[in-house]
Amino acid sequence: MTRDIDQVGWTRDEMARRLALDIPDGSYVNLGIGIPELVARFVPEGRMLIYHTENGLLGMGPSPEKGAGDPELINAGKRQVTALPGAAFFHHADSFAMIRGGHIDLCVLGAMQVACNGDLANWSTGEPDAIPAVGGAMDLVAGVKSVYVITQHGTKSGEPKLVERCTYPLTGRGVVNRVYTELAVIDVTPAGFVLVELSPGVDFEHVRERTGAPLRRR
Amino acid sequence: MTRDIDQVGWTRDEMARRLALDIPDGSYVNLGIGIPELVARFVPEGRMLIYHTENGLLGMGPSPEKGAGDPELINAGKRQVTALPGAAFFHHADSFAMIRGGHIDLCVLGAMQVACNGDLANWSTGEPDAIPAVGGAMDLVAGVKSVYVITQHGTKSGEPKLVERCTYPLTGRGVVNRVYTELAVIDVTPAGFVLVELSPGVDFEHVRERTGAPLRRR
Amino acid sequence: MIDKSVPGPAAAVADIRDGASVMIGGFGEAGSPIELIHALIDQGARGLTVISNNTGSGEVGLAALLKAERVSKIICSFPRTANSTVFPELYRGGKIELELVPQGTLAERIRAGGAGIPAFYTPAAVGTPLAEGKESRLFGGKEYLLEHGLRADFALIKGRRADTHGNVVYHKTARNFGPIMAMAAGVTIVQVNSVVPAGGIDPEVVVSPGIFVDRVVEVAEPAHESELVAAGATYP
Amino acid sequence: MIDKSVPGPAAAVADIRDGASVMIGGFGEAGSPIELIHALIDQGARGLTVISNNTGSGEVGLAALLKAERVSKIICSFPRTANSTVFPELYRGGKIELELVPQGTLAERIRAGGAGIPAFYTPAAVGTPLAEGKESRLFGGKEYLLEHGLRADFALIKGRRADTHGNVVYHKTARNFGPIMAMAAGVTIVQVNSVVPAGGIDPEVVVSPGIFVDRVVEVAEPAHESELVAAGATYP
Repeated sequence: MTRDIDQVGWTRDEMARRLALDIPDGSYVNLGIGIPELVARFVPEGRMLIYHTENGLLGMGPSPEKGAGDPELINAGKRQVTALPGAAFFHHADSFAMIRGGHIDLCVLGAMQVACNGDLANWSTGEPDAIPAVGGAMDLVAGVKSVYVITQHGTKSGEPKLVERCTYPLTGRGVVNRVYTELAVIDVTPAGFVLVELSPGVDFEHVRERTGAPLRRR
Repeated sequence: MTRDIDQVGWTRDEMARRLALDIPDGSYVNLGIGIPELVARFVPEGRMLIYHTENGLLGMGPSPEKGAGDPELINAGKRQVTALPGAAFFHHADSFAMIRGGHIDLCVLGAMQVACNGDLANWSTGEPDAIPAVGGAMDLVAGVKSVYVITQHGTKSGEPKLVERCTYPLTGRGVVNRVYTELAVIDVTPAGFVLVELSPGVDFEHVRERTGAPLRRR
Repeated sequence: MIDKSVPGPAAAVADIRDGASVMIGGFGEAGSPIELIHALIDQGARGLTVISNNTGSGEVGLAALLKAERVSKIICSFPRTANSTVFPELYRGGKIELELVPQGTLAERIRAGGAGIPAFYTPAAVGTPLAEGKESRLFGGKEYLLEHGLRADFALIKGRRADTHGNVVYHKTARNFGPIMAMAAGVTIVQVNSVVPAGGIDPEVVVSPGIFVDRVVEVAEPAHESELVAAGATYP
Repeated sequence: MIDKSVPGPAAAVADIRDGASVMIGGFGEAGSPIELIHALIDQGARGLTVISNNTGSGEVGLAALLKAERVSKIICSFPRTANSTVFPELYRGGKIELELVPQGTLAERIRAGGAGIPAFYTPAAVGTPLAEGKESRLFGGKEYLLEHGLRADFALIKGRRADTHGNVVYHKTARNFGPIMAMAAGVTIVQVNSVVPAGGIDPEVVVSPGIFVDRVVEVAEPAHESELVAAGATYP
């Protein structure tokens, strides 16, 4: 991938790589659609993660070779995938029992907004004309042990996505544990946003200015 | 089986045969332990019933040949059974989903007391020294579409088992649909006990005298 | 003799009346019982309430049923699909009612409906717009919403193989909502690639025991929605 | 590499501490994980809360654990068995607390505990002594009781075969409480006749997906409780 001229900090791949570093070997992981899916490409050598897709598969593998796919072996984004040795198929109630029951160690999601109290908005702009569609996002954030968000630090128009209070409709209340952006890794704590790590060449002030709520150092 | 000298009405086998007559072809049936189990022997030619045992088998067959059994293929009475073609094994939550969800057409149970409002007592004498044990009886009577009781008309000491109000602890409230005794077949209706059929040689007065609540003719 | 097989999709859906509630299996195209849906379109029932995770794509299968304006209400977790124009048009035009339910809550409500559980508590959607008007309650200091079991008059499902007793096994991620919808409908209709005699499926691997299934229909080579959509197919 | 296999029953149960809650699979002898229970007796933990459908028979397995006075409370649907003298003596002697739960409610409470459902409503036991002290509520004019999800620190379960990822298949009616207890425990330990590499079990027939299982132990030829009891065996 080429780096934009005005790109500051990590690329999307680098964000995904940085996040992947933090996932322990043997974790059960659910990756949201989009940037979160990239994480699977960057799992460090020697670690094995088991991927859950809420439409009924544990042990999901990468996309099939061209032409080798099965239209009925898909992920939550409705793209064709594979099943690795040790996989299991199950129905939707069992799948969400895994989610709601706290059996999944980590889910990685995109975000429209993350508030400093852990509130997440990632399913609807709330516009009256929009077709509302929530899927499994509310179940994931309510049930999975850790919720990591991976997202650009700001919107395309430059508004911060890390905010004091979400203005979009919530996906869940107080659910986000950590945020990975192109600028930094930031924990959501009882004391609000706390910096974990800056991306190379980015300084604290730069991140603080682009964050819509107080950001502390550890 | 020999008939007792003072036996009046149907033998246990005849009671079971009479009950079996009333079960439509293709019904899903759960038979309680004891006399209810006899019913399976008397299903009329040309009908096929599918037996559910709450410990996780649908399509239960008769006891295995001597020595051919499997200690892990048992019924709710913990006796070895067989699985017929078309059988399915499942776990306890699924098994009781069948029961509670109204999927089983009929269960046949024994009784200590049946009240004219349909209350059933069949799990405990309520004696302080007794070991209380309820098993699946409360789930069965609460969930199965029809509940038939098969029992002697009175206790060994001559007390009626069909009563105005149960004095033993209840298994369920207003749950019994029909009672089969050695003397008669009796429906439990909003108007109380209603005679369906007398056993051969038994007259209405004989049954009425031995019934602890008003008994009506149809 | 128990034989739940019926001769074809048309016979299988013949008694679905106007105003019926119908659960339709599938997550995207995986598990979508296209042939049963097309038979339902042919059959003509109107004013249906449909319970399904999505709203279909293109103008075949579920999307075609919607386009034919047979559905007055849909209970759904994700009615937005890349290739779907049918639902958005109907929705914006006020021609269809939508009850949006989080996917896990939808699955659990269906399972509860089938298991005789009238209501349960779930943490999903607490604090969100989807909690509006719902009872909430604390357990162990955490907030949960009361959700109700969901049942339907009919379920249309796609399996891989069934026996004549109605035992069903599924295919990969096409399993999804099938087993729980089978539990929650008054009449459950399953299309499968093949129907085998009782005894043809190992009792250890049955996914939907026959007690949950009323009719099985053989559709030896079911269409794939994505292929139909790519070919620009429409139905009828 | 994920490998959930542990060398033997002793290693599998080594960290069960005094006062722990332990779900123990089985309905009668079918599915009773005798070797794991015996290892737990050897291990010595006391003051346990056990959740199990029965109380064992003779003086082996679960009955032996009770006889050794390691269990202070049992949550159970049917603590009376033909060949059981151990539980009645302890119970009448006030040496064990009993929480009696209807079998289907017990199963559903365990499943709810594993599925993140804190509470649900059930029709079972309405109007009976087991409803005393419980909240009730009408849905559709019918009365239901509020019941709570049940979890435990450990589950001891018997399966037929497992792979190193913890996927498990069961044997006939020995399946019973295994799959739901596996969901509801902090640490789930499964004894199986054989452990195979990942890929050794068809993903379509897995009953307990590995996510619910923490340790698998090979016990190639497990004892049958009825045979031990018939032979007059005791443990230890």
